[in-house]
Amino acid sequence: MTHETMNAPAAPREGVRLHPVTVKKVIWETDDTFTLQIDLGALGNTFNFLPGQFNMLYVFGLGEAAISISSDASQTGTLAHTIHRVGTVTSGLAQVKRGDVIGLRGPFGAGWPITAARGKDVCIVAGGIGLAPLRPVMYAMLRERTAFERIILLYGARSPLDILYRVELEEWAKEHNVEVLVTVDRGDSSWKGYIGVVTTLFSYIKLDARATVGYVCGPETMMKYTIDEMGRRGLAEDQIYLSMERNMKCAVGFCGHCQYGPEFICKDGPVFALPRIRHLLDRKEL
Amino acid sequence: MPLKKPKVAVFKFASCDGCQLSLLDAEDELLLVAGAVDIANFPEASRRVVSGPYDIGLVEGSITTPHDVERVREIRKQCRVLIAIGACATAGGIQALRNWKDVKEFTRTVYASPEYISTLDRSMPVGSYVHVDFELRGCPINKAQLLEVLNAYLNKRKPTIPTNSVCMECKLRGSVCVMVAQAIPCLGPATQAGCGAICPTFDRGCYGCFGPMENPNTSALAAQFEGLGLSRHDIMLSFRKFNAYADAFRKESDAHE
Amino acid sequence: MLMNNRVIRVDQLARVEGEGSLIVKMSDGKVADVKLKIFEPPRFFEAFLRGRKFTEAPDITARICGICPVAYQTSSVLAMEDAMGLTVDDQIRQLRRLLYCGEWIESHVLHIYLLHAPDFLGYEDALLLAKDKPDLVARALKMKKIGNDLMTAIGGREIHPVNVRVGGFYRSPRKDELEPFIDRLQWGLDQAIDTAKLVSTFEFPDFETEYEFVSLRHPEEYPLMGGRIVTSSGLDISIREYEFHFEERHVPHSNALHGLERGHGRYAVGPLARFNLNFDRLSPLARQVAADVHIGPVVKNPFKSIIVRAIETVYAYEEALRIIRAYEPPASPSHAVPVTAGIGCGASEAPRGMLYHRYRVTDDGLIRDAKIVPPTAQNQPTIEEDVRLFVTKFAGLPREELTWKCEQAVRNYDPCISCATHFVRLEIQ
Amino acid sequence: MVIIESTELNHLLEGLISRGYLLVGPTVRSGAIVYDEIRSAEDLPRGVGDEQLPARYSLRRRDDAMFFGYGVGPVSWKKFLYPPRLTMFRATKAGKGFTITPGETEPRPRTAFVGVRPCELNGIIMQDKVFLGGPYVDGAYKKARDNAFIVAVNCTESGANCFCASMGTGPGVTKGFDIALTEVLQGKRHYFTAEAGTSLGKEVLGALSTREATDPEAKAGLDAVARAGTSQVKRMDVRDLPQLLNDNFENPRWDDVAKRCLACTNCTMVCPTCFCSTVEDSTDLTGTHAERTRKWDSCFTMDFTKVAGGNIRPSTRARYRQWLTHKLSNWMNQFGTLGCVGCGRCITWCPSGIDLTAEVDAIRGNGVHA
Ligand SMILES: Cc1cc2nc3c(=O)[nH]c(=O)nc-3n(C[C@H](O)[C@H](O)[C@H](O)COP(=O)(O)OP(=O)(O)OC[C@H]3O[C@@H](n4cnc5c(N)ncnc54)[C@H](O)[C@@H]3O)c2cc1C
Ligand code: SF4
Ligand code: SF4
Ligand code: SF4
Repeated sequence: MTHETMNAPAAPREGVRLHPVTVKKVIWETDDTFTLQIDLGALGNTFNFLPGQFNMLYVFGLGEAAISISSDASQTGTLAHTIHRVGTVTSGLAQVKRGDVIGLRGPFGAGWPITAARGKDVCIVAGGIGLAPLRPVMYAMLRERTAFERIILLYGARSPLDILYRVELEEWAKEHNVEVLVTVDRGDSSWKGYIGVVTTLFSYIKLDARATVGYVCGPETMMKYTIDEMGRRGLAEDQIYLSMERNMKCAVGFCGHCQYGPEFICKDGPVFALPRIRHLLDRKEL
Repeated sequence: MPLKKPKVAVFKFASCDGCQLSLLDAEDELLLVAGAVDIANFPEASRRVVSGPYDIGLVEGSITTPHDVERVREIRKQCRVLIAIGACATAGGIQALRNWKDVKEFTRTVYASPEYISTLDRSMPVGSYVHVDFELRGCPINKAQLLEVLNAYLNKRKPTIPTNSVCMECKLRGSVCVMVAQAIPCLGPATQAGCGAICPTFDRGCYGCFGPMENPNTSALAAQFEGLGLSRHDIMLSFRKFNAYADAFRKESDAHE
Repeated sequence: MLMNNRVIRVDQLARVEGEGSLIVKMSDGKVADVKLKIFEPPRFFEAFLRGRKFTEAPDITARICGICPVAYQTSSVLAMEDAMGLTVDDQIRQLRRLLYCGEWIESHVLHIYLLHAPDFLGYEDALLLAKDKPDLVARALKMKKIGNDLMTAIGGREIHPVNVRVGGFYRSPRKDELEPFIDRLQWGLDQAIDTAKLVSTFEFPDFETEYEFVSLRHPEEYPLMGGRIVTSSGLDISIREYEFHFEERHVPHSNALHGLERGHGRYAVGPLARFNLNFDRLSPLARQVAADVHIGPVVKNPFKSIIVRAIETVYAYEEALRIIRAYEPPASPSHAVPVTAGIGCGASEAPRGMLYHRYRVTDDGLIRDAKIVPPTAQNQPTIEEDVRLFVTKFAGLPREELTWKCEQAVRNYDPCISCATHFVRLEIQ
Repeated sequence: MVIIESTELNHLLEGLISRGYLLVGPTVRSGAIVYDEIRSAEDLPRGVGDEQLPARYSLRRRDDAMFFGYGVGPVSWKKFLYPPRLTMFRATKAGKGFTITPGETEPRPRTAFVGVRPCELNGIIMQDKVFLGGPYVDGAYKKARDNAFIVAVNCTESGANCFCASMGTGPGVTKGFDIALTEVLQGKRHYFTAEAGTSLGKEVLGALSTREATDPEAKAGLDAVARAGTSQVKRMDVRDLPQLLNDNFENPRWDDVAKRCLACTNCTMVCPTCFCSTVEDSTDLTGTHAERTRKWDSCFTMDFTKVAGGNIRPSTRARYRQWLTHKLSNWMNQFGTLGCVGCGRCITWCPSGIDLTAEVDAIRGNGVHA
């Protein structure tokens, strides 16, 4: 736990307490992905998080899932989660209606080291739902837009219909001078943009290798190719950060499920500086 | 829960009735179940038959006759969710032992009128003829697991039915390994949990009534059995029992033929 | 269809274990044909028992029937011990009886309340009955659970117990595992007495016939296992002589064999047979209850088997109490079994009647051949005859009622179709 | 250091009972020595010894009256500190929401662990690091730990599967106990040397009629413990172990062990340091009451590494590798020590007789199968 942005609580505390929180709003982003806006209620006064941190969300009787916080960390009393429906718990969350109560534990893990990017260019690469944990990074940077040089966002979705946060992406590009490039695996008749995996977008941008910080989140293979690409373009490994994912039960380093070699994704990550896990990335079945 | 109670039906093929009896044996929960669902077709318990379609169909027994093949296909059409219960429905059951014999031959020798006996060569699991949504193991099934599966489908979640070894359950309940401490051959390390590791707590080895666990290493276990003095024939017999036709057990028994 | 040329059909008999149907054909107002069709597919147990180890018989034959696995386990271990010339000591024998009492309690209470009583009370099943009489069904479930829990305590689980072996048990229960049953059994006993009173108030069709009853008989005990085989016509033979006097025939309409007594024809096994042939072996309390509900010592109305079952349930609770109170764990849970070649026979009283096993074992301990005669196969001709006589007598009843009553006449025997279709015997010399 | 005569051992236990402790200690059940509730020294397996080999365990009668003349059995103390199953919370639907009540409402009894071996004590200390040493603490563990009184017993004999000497975790205790005993039996002389490790331990000892040990008495105990260490036949070469395993991620030995490994989870269940768990959520049939149960889990199960897209470690090869590498390499990064205390349980209770020391040797290239 050497991470500068690690939000380790000052005193040891129990990580298991579950808080009932109310869903204020459900926004369907795509066919199978939705954002829950949550009213933290009484918890709101004490709840602070860093971009990149996650919560465990509990659906009554169904279980818990680790979900990154996708809202602006400067807002208090409320937060948002963007969730891809894949299995039991996420399907349960998809049934939730406005006014319903779910359980929440958190926040957990290490966030993105945003201070590391001050005064530099930032290249964010996201695949699919991987954009969700990076959205708070965007909010944080845009709040102090001038503290950063170029902000580049490379984003890959499965199809045009799977693109998350469409309105915001356009707004970031138009109003905040963010270089947003979006590609899809499969286009459709209305799609005029890029087609192909997200790494193909690198050929459309120029990176200043010495002054760029990279934040990467997406499926493991996509991340591997992305850091290779970043490496080829000369980015220093210690300037690249990625967010990892594993099966997770407790989120506080007790259950053992999320071990990634020597790391616990829940407490040492999910965001890691590349050098720390570089040697692990190529290991199969680790 | 939906306003209209989900309709549950129970169907039987070649079997001992024990698995469906588990429902009647759930004395503490039976009336609760009856309150939560509409038991629309359960001949063992009721002469009332509500016609399909059904929300959940529980199928017990293996498929052994051409008529049963037709019947199970029809049942599949009638059931939104089809759950195979027990070793017969999930692996062909003990009667799958005939799969190694020539059934036609011995029906002919025994019956004066063999045409009255209509039977297939093999006793097969339900899943080999129709799509099955969930397979609940055991000879017999564990009634707590049956309730869990029903409960899970009623509450639209995945059933919590571990697929790991009996050993894990054995250790969770604090029993002492009979193979290590008493040199009793035990199929536990290759058998799926679910029974509560009953046999080891009664000082006997597991005989595999819940069928093979997730990727079982039967050959390593057979090697241990050999070390405990079992003959090839004994090893063959131990894998060829209530889940004889389950893939992993079938292969291991054949390897010791 | 003309009234006097009708067909009564019950395509799927409900509240019996297994799958069967009943067809009654009438012509000219007379019953022309009755067929209890058992279409449950055959499972060939006797065939695949050949070549298995003798030690496997209790586990394998238990799978013939999930309702009475203890009966199969008991008859098979008795037969194997007979073949090997082994007699188990009394403590083990008592423990076997105790396990068997668990099965009787479970099975009888199941049949009385969940399968049979709804007929008398006009309900299609016990769950509907529970809507009107929740306390009654709740009580039944609680009574039944005692039997199941007893089987679980001794056998590991209620269906296909794992603890029975040739020679005894794998592990004998500790005293503290059985003692908690004392209070529950006491409660159950009171409820069973009450049950006998309750069911004796049901309305019974005026229907009596003559039967050849067959059951085990033991010098001192009400029969559960072992002893001799006796009949109401005076036959008194050892179990080993069973096959000289009884045979099975294959009839085209059924996948179950029909049991017949040589030179006599159909016969009946089950609660009525046991009761009528062993009334004097019942406990004083059970006999008193019988007197109180005005039944016995001989019952010939098959519909009254429900009362007899209740009295046997009284006996089973009482017997279980007696055994637990006197229980001392045996020095060793089982006897070493000397493996010898031989033929052995064993019989016990399943809840539905006598269950006979015979095995031939080779000197390497493998089963050479097996014969299993379950109660339902033995009762099948009698069930058909009951239905024939009943329909003849009550032909005037409205169709729906007659059909229901015919079903009920079948259910009097609590037939277990799964048991009956275990067969296909290979007689290879 | 004081002397407790063997005939007085029960006074120590009575003292603990009178202070309100529930006693848990070794006792014979189902052909093994297990830790279970005991009432007096009578329940200890006096005069019983054990033999352990890979996949073999048996009890034997000793020809003496030693109280602690055996090694560790299949059950470790983690069962009492970190129970196999634990209800974490219950939830009840209320309107659109639900209320949560904690799972454990009964206060835990104060428990005295009698007969904790040095390797096991180290196992407890390792689990302390997992459950108490980080930014988060496990509440249930902490409660149980705070309520535990530890009577450690030094080993004066080593079993064939013991290798604590290699791991630096035995055969004598150095820390973490309330009271530590060494059993000495020389001819007719049978006594325990006793040492307090905490003030509470001192108090408990002080209440007994003891006397200071003479030098020869104390030395006899120390010698016996030392002999247990030097006589140990099983060894683990721990030189650069973390690095070795880290470097051998693709060693062919993993394929070899995968042929023998049953993925049965026994090794992880019996290991005193393994700490993985899973949770099971359930509702009752009406859907209004929910429960969450925590249960021991193992890196050998498939569910352990299931993710939405597939399985991270589908092969037994990878799962065995995860286990061994976690114990003997990654643990060091995570908790600053190796994760194995050399108790040998995983060797004895592996139905396949897989011996981690042999696997390590093979990977080092000097093993028999290398
Ligand atoms: C740090 C972190 C942050 C995440 N952030 C998001 C997010 O913002 N949005 C989002 O949609 N998803 C996110 N995920 C993935 C999400 O946790 C899984 O998709 C989810 O747990 C699947 O649960 P399920 O019950 O719906 O799926 P099921 O397939 O039914 O789950 C099966 C089992 O596998 C486990 N499981 C499956 N996949 C995962 C997984 N990836 N991680 C942990 N356990 C898993 C579940 O716990 C469950 O026991 C994140 C995962 C991690 C580890
Ligand atoms: S231990 Fe094995 S044989 Fe025994 S009940 Fe369980 S699964 Fe069946
Ligand atoms: S890994 Fe094996 S030897 Fe080491 S502590 Fe665990 S069980 Fe004991
Ligand atoms: S190493 Fe041994 S105990 Fe562990 S999972 Fe493999 S076979 Fe089982």
